[in-house]
This record gives sequence, structure tokens and C-alpha cells, in this order.
Amino acid sequence: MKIKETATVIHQEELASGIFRLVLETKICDYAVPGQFINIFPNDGSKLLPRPISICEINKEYGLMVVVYRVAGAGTKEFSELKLGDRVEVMGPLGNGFPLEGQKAIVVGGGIGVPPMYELARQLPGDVIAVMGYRNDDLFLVEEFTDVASDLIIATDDGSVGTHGTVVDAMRENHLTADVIYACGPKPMLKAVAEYAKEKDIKCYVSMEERMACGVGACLGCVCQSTEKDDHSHVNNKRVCKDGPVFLSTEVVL
Amino acid sequence: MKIKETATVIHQEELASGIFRLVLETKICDYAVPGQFINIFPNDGSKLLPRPISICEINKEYGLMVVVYRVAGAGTKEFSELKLGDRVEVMGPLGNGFPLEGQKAIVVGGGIGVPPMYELARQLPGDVIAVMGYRNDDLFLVEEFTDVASDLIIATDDGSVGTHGTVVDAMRENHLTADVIYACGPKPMLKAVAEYAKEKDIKCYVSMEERMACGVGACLGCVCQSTEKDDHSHVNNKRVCKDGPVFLSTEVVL
Amino acid sequence: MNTKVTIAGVEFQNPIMEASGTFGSGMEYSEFVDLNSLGAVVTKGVANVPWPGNPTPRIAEVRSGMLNAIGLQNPGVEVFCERDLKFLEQFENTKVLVNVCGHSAEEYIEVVERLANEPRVDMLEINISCPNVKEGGIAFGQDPKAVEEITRLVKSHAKQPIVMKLSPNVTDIKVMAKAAEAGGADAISLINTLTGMKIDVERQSFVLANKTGGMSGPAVHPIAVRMVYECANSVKIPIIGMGGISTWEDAIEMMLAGATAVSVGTANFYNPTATTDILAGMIDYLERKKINDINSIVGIVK
Amino acid sequence: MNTKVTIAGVEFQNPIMEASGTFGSGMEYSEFVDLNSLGAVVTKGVANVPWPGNPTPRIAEVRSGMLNAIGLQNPGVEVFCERDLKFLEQFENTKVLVNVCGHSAEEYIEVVERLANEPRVDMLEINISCPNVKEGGIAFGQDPKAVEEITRLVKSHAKQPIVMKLSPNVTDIKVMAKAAEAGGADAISLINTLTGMKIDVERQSFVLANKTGGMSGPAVHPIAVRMVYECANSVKIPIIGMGGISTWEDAIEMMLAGATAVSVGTANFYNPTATTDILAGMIDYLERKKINDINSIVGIVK
Ligand SMILES: Cc1cc2nc3c(=O)[nH]c(=O)nc-3n(C[C@H](O)[C@H](O)[C@H](O)COP(=O)(O)OP(=O)(O)OC[C@H]3O[C@@H](n4cnc5c(N)ncnc54)[C@H](O)[C@@H]3O)c2cc1C
Ligand SMILES: Cc1cc2nc3c(=O)[nH]c(=O)nc-3n(C[C@H](O)[C@H](O)[C@H](O)COP(=O)(O)OP(=O)(O)OC[C@H]3O[C@@H](n4cnc5c(N)ncnc54)[C@H](O)[C@@H]3O)c2cc1C
Ligand SMILES: Cc1cc2nc3c(=O)[nH]c(=O)nc-3n(C[C@H](O)[C@H](O)[C@H](O)COP(=O)(O)O)c2cc1C
Ligand SMILES: Cc1cc2nc3c(=O)[nH]c(=O)nc-3n(C[C@H](O)[C@H](O)[C@H](O)COP(=O)(O)O)c2cc1C
Ligand code: FES
Ligand code: FES
Repeated sequence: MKIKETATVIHQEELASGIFRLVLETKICDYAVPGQFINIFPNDGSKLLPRPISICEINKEYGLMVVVYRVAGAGTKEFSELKLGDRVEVMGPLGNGFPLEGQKAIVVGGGIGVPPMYELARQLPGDVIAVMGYRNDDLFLVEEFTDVASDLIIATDDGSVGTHGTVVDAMRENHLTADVIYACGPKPMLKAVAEYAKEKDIKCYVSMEERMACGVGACLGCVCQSTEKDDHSHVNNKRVCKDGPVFLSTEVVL
Repeated sequence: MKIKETATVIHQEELASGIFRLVLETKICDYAVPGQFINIFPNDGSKLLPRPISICEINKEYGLMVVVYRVAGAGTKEFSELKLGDRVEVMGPLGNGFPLEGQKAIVVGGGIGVPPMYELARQLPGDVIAVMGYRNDDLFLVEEFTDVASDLIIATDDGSVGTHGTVVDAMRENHLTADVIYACGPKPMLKAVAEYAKEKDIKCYVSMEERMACGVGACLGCVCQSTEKDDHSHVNNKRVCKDGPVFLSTEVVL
Repeated sequence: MNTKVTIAGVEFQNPIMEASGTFGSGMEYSEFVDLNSLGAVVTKGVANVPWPGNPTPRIAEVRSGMLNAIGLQNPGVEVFCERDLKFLEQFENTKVLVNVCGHSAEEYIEVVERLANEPRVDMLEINISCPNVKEGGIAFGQDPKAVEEITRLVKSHAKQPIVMKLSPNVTDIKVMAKAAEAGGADAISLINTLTGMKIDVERQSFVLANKTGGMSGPAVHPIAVRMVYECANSVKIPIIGMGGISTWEDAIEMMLAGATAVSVGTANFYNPTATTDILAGMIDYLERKKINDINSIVGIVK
Repeated sequence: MNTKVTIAGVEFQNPIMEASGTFGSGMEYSEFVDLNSLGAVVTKGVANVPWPGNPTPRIAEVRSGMLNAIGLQNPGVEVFCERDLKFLEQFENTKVLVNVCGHSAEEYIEVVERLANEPRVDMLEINISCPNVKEGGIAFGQDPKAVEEITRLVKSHAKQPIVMKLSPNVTDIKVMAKAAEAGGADAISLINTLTGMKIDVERQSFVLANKTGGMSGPAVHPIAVRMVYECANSVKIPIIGMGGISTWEDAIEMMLAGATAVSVGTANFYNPTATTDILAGMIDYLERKKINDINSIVGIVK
């Protein structure tokens, strides 16, 4: 069940430079699962389109949902100014979440792909190894992953913390294997993770990103190329918002 | 000297139904005189044009300016939600104020034309009779005028307070005369006041209103018809924002 | 109060439709809106065979609007009939307009003929104004002779009434409206999107893979109102007005300008209940103004 | 860093101008902006005799834009020379473009000839695209033959280089640009306003006394960028780009699309220092990108 409603801001803090953690009171959390996303709408009347943001944490008991986002443009800039008690339009939960599988899982996040892996790690039934990639030592959500993962491996582009290199460099360095890999991050990272998974013959889910308008599968704005004919348009295009954002790495062209 | 700056909201209250009093901290007050106006800009990015609002009160000592406005549409609706500490773009002072003349003056305000007469009444050198017209008993600024005018005469459309009828009905009823009349309100009221002034041979200033874009005389959007060729375009059009908003009643076609 | 309007003999319970391409076939929005409460569902453009559409990015935001360059991705008329029309069968109160696209006259005709015996299709909206495909689409819609010809051709093959959807990317919309009328159109709908472009100054490249895209949303509304007004005063056939309608005021404005019915497009993206919200606002307005029949406001501002 | 650009042999210290009709002759904005820091001042349209313009209301707000129907009120070329050109004499670093309007070819020529020996006039911008006057204006700008003819005629009487200002209310802007080029234009400027309409639903009447008005502001920017891009890839003469520029990003976008210089119009109304703010932002951008010559970004996005 999808909801469009006005959520109330409960808390906001800057986790790292330009990375914000926003806590919203919204009924959306009643229906949300890890890997899904919500649309947040700017209040400014000249910015019409939704900003799709992944769900980072769900607290059904208190009806709270946490998202973590990077200030990337005017919309997220506006969100970063929201304060306790402010109101903001949201819609969700959108898309399909990660299937919760495996005795042992690797969750891989790169940059702003880190946050969605948190609720996933919390809900996965088996053992979880978290591999998180950052630009530099301006880390975020490290404590959170330390709490929920049996192991947290960090890679940084500049080598200031953990492995000097990408998340896949870190995975190789640590000879990681598992029943299933879940990944979210920039496309080149997803591609590399998918290759690693193929090499090691591990099932792999990736979370994709594309420019969106409707967020519900109606406008066909957000397609990614699929390896097989899609069910909806029969033309090798899957809708990230409706058929994804989570796909099997073998389903989509990375 | 005109300024465009971000003003800070010091106070806001609802004086009567849909009529708000907004106190702004702005350097504009250093240069403002009664009868001038300021442009207030909506924060919402889809609403670009200024909302011209007359100056109701100037407090140079504290750097404060008071405006009183009616919620008429989306822009003034937005203003009515401003709270202490909020910031809003303003520009001014704009236009020419009322010349301060006479031993005895009548200041006439109708509806949302009431507020600009307050600072005028405060600054006029001679005796001031205030004639204020309202729709009904939902009055505003009555105490303020009581303080500064030697006499306050009220007219209401529904007769609930004072004279049942227009401000001109009230002026006739009270056989008012003076050296000069100052008026602000809807055009039919200005016309009637101007006729009264002509009958009694009293000099009369009126404050005009027109849709504006620039507010500084550049766009030629806000013209009113003048009885003589205007200096600027030589075509019997005076710019309300730059040549007005205050005109001699004989200068303009009402 | 009467909210029914009639176009080419088809009666709509109210004048609110959603605009083609912004609502799928209604399925996705049926979680938010009772489709049975709309005047009509206007489906996404459908061709004779599946079209893959354009590469991504297909969407860009602009101030008070958006650009899209979907490129008419669609599953082809076969799948459309089997799945989408079938889905729409359950909404009996709502009419169905099928938006038809093609690269050539033959392709339009193939679709129109395939739809001829589908009882769920109440009307055909012929899209001769899509700026996002290389051939067909807008090429037909920018030349009055081509408009008249394609209208006549489609009309001669169509079983259902036809609405010609006009492009705003023209010097004189009245000429196009008259051409559609001359060709035998039962109605016209306007506006389709205005061709726009956005460049990413940091990456120094186009935001859309297709370079240009169709602009829609509140930014285009004043242009749409002007064009609807011009057409309403030039042709006798009814007009379905659209372009940036996002509030009830926008919809009433369009009807006052001369539209018999209105479509809501981009607004669905930021308000999934835009259609029903707008309808409710319009009814309030009519009640407040003591107007008993919505038809009596059509085109009264002259 | 070089910010100088040259159009038809006239060198501008930077590519920022303000758009005709939004800045008067600069006098009113000189309290906010040092006119000497602009590339050029483009004056309000001037005719052979004073024009009274349209009745009021002349201004309406629309989402992310505005409509105007000033109707080219102006004091006539005599007063203009005596007062406005005289005022502009003091700003030696800034070029002056005089925007010329007329109801007929003869009227344009009369103005152009009167201005021929005015040393303060660096260039003439010929407005064949104003949607707010009944005769002349846009009528010239929507027919390629008329564009070519009026260009040739004006060019043969003009002492200064001429810029033809094109209307966006056309099917194919490239055709108009080519017609201006064929007629001998030294440059083109675009876009003028898009014709729009606003209806007051409560009063059930037009908001503007003139019914229609020209739409400007950020809402039209994507259309302007597209048209500048199309023209830049169709003609060899330089382009002055405008339409909704309100930030430095908008200005850079326009130059990347192919404009050699840009004009800022409606933005002045809500930010009187828009021109200089935009220039500062552009210089920052060039520094950050280590671009030494602003000319090197013109039209590089293809
Ligand atoms: C399924 C999904 C989940 C996402 N989850 C997160 C998250 O958890 N945290 C986070 O920081 N970011 C996330 N993003 C990216 C986020 O949506 C963009 O950073 C954001 O929309 C930028 O908006 P803006 O107004 O600040 O930028 P602008 O550039 O001003 O936005 C202009 C338009 O482009 C769209 N846009 C810009 N960048 C992107 C992008 N990368 N992806 C999709 N649309 C974009 C905007 O939504 C808007 O419509 C996610 C994107 C998708 C598709
Ligand atoms: C010189 C002058 C002084 C004024 N002083 C006051 C005052 O002290 N208090 C007060 O309540 N009102 C005053 N007004 C009227 C006030 O400007 C409008 O009520 C206000 O702009 C409405 O804005 P909105 O966004 O709420 O309405 P909308 O209708 O949404 O506004 C849309 C556009 O129309 C313009 N507009 C709408 N109504 C008017 C109007 N009556 N006059 C001019 N422009 C209008 C707006 O500025 C805006 O550009 C004054 C107007 C002028 C010209
Ligand atoms: C994402 C998107 C897809 C569209 N697809 C179609 C289409 O398939 N056929 C069509 O005739 N119009 C299509 N349109 C145009 C709309 O139906 C409508 O004419 C236009 O968007 C203006 O209305 P709006 O401003 O309310 O969106 C599409 C518009 C959008 C935004
Ligand atoms: C109030 C107003 C008056 C205008 N007057 C003229 C004019 O006299 N001559 C002309 O060529 N263009 C005129 N224009 C058009 C502008 O010069 C410019 O082409 C258009 O507004 C688009 O730019 P913008 O969106 O930055 O305003 C006028 C525009 C406005 C808003
Ligand atoms: S955003 Fe519309 S289909 Fe995905
Ligand atoms: S508002 Fe521009 S001249 Fe008065």
C-alpha cells in the first residue's frame, strides 16, 4: 500500500559534510521494507518533481522513518533546512525491496549507497558482512553498521581509512564469500560488484538509480535496460521505480 | 535611496479577520516617508513578482517598519505565515510619499487603504481628522488613530459602527473641512473623495494602486491615466510606482 | 448540479480526464484514485508494435515544469488490448480514450483498425504532436495540409470518434485546429508539450539523452489557455484542454477559455489525487457561484 | 581571464546585457547597478512618435513567470535621443543597443535614420516580435519572407550594425534565423515573449486588459535554450540569447547552447542586481573550470 501524505520532521542532523539524517513521522513506515524508497517533495512551488530517497531505517513502533541523503542540488538543499516540527510531502513506500535471503550475506554500499543497506542489515536473517565505501575519512553510519553486522569493512578512495580503493578491492583483499550479495551505489561500483559475484558464483542483488517523475510506474521515465524483454512494455526496459529499484544483477545491463 | 535586502520578521499578529500586522527589521526605514510603499517578495520560487505594500509605521530608532495587509491571494497568504526570526526579501522605499501640508488635514482611508494613513497622521504638522471606512465591525488600527488624530470618524458598509455608508457619507454628515485631504482606498472611494474636495475647494492627494512588476519605473506596467502629458513617456500615462503612488487628485483620471 | 459533458456523442460523467502518458493505463494510480470517478482515462500512446522509446535520462526538471523524452515507449496494440483494455473493463462509469501514435499514416491506421471492434474504446486521441520521436509525431502536427490529410485518413478507418491532439510548437494554432476540423475530426485536444532543452553546466552536456524534451507542467499553462481560447473561437468542434493544469482554478480557467473537458498530466506526478482534487474544487466553485450546469461556463470569457 | 565578446565588430566588455523593456534606459536601475559594469544597456523599444501603449492591467503573474502587455509605450525617438541617450553618455565602458519598434516598414526606417548619427548608439535591435501590438511587431516576425524583407530594408538604412529580435511564437525558429541572416542581419537576438493568457476565475474575465500578454521569466527558459541551440546550429551570425535567465547557471547554459552574449530581463524585477550577480557567478564558474576565455564555451554543447 502506497501513501501520499504530509510527514512531520522529528529530527535532523548533519552526519558528515553535506550528508544529512532526517527522521520523519509518517505512516509510510507501516508498509515499508528495506530497499524501498520514498519520494520527498520540495515545498518550493517551482520544484515539482519528487526526490527519490532510499529508506535507511524503519521504526514501526514509533511510526518513524529515517532517510540519509546527500545535498546534491536545490531540492536536497531545501530538505537540509527542515527543522523539528516542519512539514514535508512524502509518498511511499515505493518499489520493491531486497528479498531477505541467505545464511550469510554481504551488504555493499558506496557513498550515498551506504544508507539503504542499514535497514537491510538489520532485517537480514543470517550473518551479515558490511562493506562500505567512502571518499575519505568523513565517514557516516559506522556505529550503526558495527552494531548490526558481524564484520564491517571500510574502503576509502583516498586510503585514509581501511582499504585504499573501492569496495570491490576490499572484498578481494578480504576474500569475502557468502550466499548472497546486496549492493547499492554508483553504477560502476554495481558493475564491479556484479562481476565479483559472478566470478565467485554468488547471487547478487543491486539497487539502481534513474531520473524519475511519477515514481509509481506510470510515466516510463525511469527505465533501465533489462537483459530480457520486460513484462510491462515488452522492450527490454524495466522501470526502476516499479520493477526495481532492486534487481538481480543478471536481470539488468550494468 | 532604495534598498533591496533580506529583512527579519520581528512580530506578526492578526488584527482583524484576514488583516495582518507585520513588523520587519529593515534598513529601509532610514529613508522612508509616509505614503511610500515597499515591495515584499514571496519566498516561494514560483512567485516572482513583488507584492507592493504601503508603509503603515516607521520606527527609525529601532530600525523597524510596520506594514498592515490583507490576505488577498497566494503571496499575502505566504506572508501571513511568517514568524519571528523568519527572513523575507524586501525592496524600498518606493514611490513618492504624501507632502506634509496644512494647518488642518483630513486623512481618509478605506478598507486596506486605512494603514498607510497612520504614519501620515503621525507626521502631519497640523491638526488631523481621521475618517476611516470598514466593511463591518471587524475594525483595525482604531486605537492607533485615536492616539494621533484629534478626531476619528468611522464609517461601515453595514452600519455596525459609526456612519452607515462610505467615508464620504461620513465626511458630509460631519461637514468636514480642512486645508488638505489625503486619501487611500479603492478607486470609487478616491473618486468620491476627490469630488468632495473639489466641491469644498480643498486640495486633495490620493494614493493609487496598479499591478506592478519592477516597482521602480522601468517596466511601464503600472501606469494610470494622467490629465496632462506625463514627463516620462509624453503620453498621458503616469507610473504609479515612480511618479506616484501619491498624486494630486486633479493630476489623474479617477 | 450537472457535471456531465458530451463530446462527439460520448457522454462523460464529468470533464476531468488525465493526460496521455502521465497515468499509464490507470493501473498504477488506481491505488490513489478511484478510476470510476473520472470523466475518462486517456491511455499512454500506443503503436502497432512495441516501441522501446529513447535512452535515459528521459526526465529533467525545469522551473514549474518538467521535460520528458520518453519517446513513446509502449508494448504495442496487441498487448495493450489484452492487458490494459481488459484492466479498464471494470470501471464502467469512466470512458476510455486511447492515444494512438505512429511513424507513418499506415501505422496509425493499423492501430485504429485493431481498436475498431474493442467495445471498451470510447474515443481515439490521435497524437500528431509528440516532439520526442524522429519520424511521425510532430512532423504531422506542424503542417496544416498534413494535419488535414492524416485526420481524413484516420477518420475514414476509425469506428470510434477521433480527437486530434495538436502541437503547441506552431506559429498559428488556429490554422491547425481548422485543418483538423476540415479533415473531419470530431474534437481536438491541446496542448501537447512544448519543445525545450536543458544543459547541465557542470558536465557541459545535455541533461536528456535525447537532447530536447517536451515541456509540461504549470509553466506552460498560460500558453495552453491562450491556444485553447484561440481554437475555441476558430472551430466548432469541441476542445479537450490541457497543459499545466494542477489546481481547480487552472481547470476552470481552461473551460472559461473554451474547453469542454480538461486533462490533467504532470500534476499527477506530484499529487497522485490531482484529478479528483481538481474535480472537487470545481464542484465547490460551481456551487459557490450557483452555476447549475458546468457546460454553461464553457467559453464564456470572450 | 577574458570576458570580452565581439558582435558585428562591436566589442563588449562582458556578455551581460539587460533585455529591452525591463530596464528602461537604465536610469531607474542605476541606483542598484553600476551601468558601467554591464556589457550593454538595451533600451526599451522606441518608435518614431510617442506610443501610449495598452490599457491597464498590463501585468499578470504566472507560475515562474509573468505576462506583460505594455504595448510598447514609449516617448518617441526625439525625446529618447534628447533624454535617454544623453543620460547614457556617462557610461563609457558600456555599449548601447537601441531597441526599435514600428507599425510599418516606414516607421522602423524613420527611427533607424534618426538614430544613424547618434554616436552613443552602438547597435540597433529591431523588434519584429512584440506580441502586444496589433500591427507591426510580431506580424513581421512570423513570416520568413517578411523577416528577410524588413531586415534588408532596415539594414540598407542603418548606420549601426543591426540585430534582428526573433519571436518564439513560430513553428520553426531556424527558418526565421536564416531569413534574418539572408536579409543581412549582423546578429539575431532571441527569444522575445511567448504569447500567453490568464483568466481570473472569480471575475470570469481576462486578467490583462489586452486579453493576451507576452510570457517571460524562468518558465520560458528551456524553450529559449532550445531555440538558441537550434539557431546557433543553423546560422553563422552571432546570437544574443535571452529568456528566463535569472541565475549564472542559466546564462552559462545559454552560452553553451550557442549564444555569444545574453540578456537578462524579468529577473531584474525580483533581483535588481541580477545582471551583476549573474556576471560574478559566471566569472567564478570560468575560474573554477580554468577557462581563460569566455568565448571558448560558446556553443560547445552539440
Ligand atoms: C531509487 C533511488 C533512491 C535514492 N536514494 C537516495 C538516498 O538514499 N540518499 C541520497 O542522497 N540520494 C538518493 N538518491 C538520489 C537522489 O534522488 C538525488 O540526489 C536527489 O533527487 C537530488 O535532488 P536535488 O533537488 O538535490 O538535485 P537537482 O539536481 O536539483 O534535482 C533535479 C532533478 O533531478 C533529479 N535527480 C538529481 N539527481 C538524481 C539522482 N542521482 N537520481 C535520481 N534523480 C535525480 C531530482 O530528483 C530532480 O527531479 C536516490 C535516487 C533513486 C532513484
Ligand atoms: C502602491 C500599492 C500599495 C499597496 N498597499 C497595500 C497595503 O498596505 N496593504 C494591503 O493589504 N495591500 C496593499 N496593496 C495591494 C497588494 O499589493 C495586493 O493585495 C497584493 O499584491 C496581493 O498579492 P497576493 O499574492 O496575495 O495576490 P495574488 O492575486 O495571488 O497576486 C498575483 C499578482 O497580482 C498582484 N496584485 C494582486 N492584487 C493587487 C492589487 N490590489 N494591487 C497591485 N497588485 C496586485 C500581486 O502583486 C501579484 O503580482 C497595495 C498595492 C499597491 C499597488
Ligand atoms: C511523461 C509524459 C509522457 C507523455 N506521453 C504522451 C503520449 O504518449 N501521448 C500524448 O499524446 N501525449 C503525451 N504526453 C503529453 C501530455 O498528455 C500533455 O499533453 C502534456 O503533458 C501537457 O499537459 P500537462 O502540463 O498537464 O502535463 C506526455 C507527457 C508527459 C509529461
Ligand atoms: C515588461 C516587459 C517589457 C518588454 N518590452 C520589450 C520591448 O520594448 N522590446 C523588445 O524587443 N522586447 C521587450 N520585452 C521582451 C524582453 O526583452 C525579453 O525578450 C523577454 O522578456 C524574455 O526575457 P526574460 O525572460 O529574461 O524577461 C519586454 C519584456 C517585458 C517583461
Ligand atoms: S518514475 Fe515514472 S515510471 Fe518510474
Ligand atoms: S511597476 Fe514597473 S514602471 Fe511601475
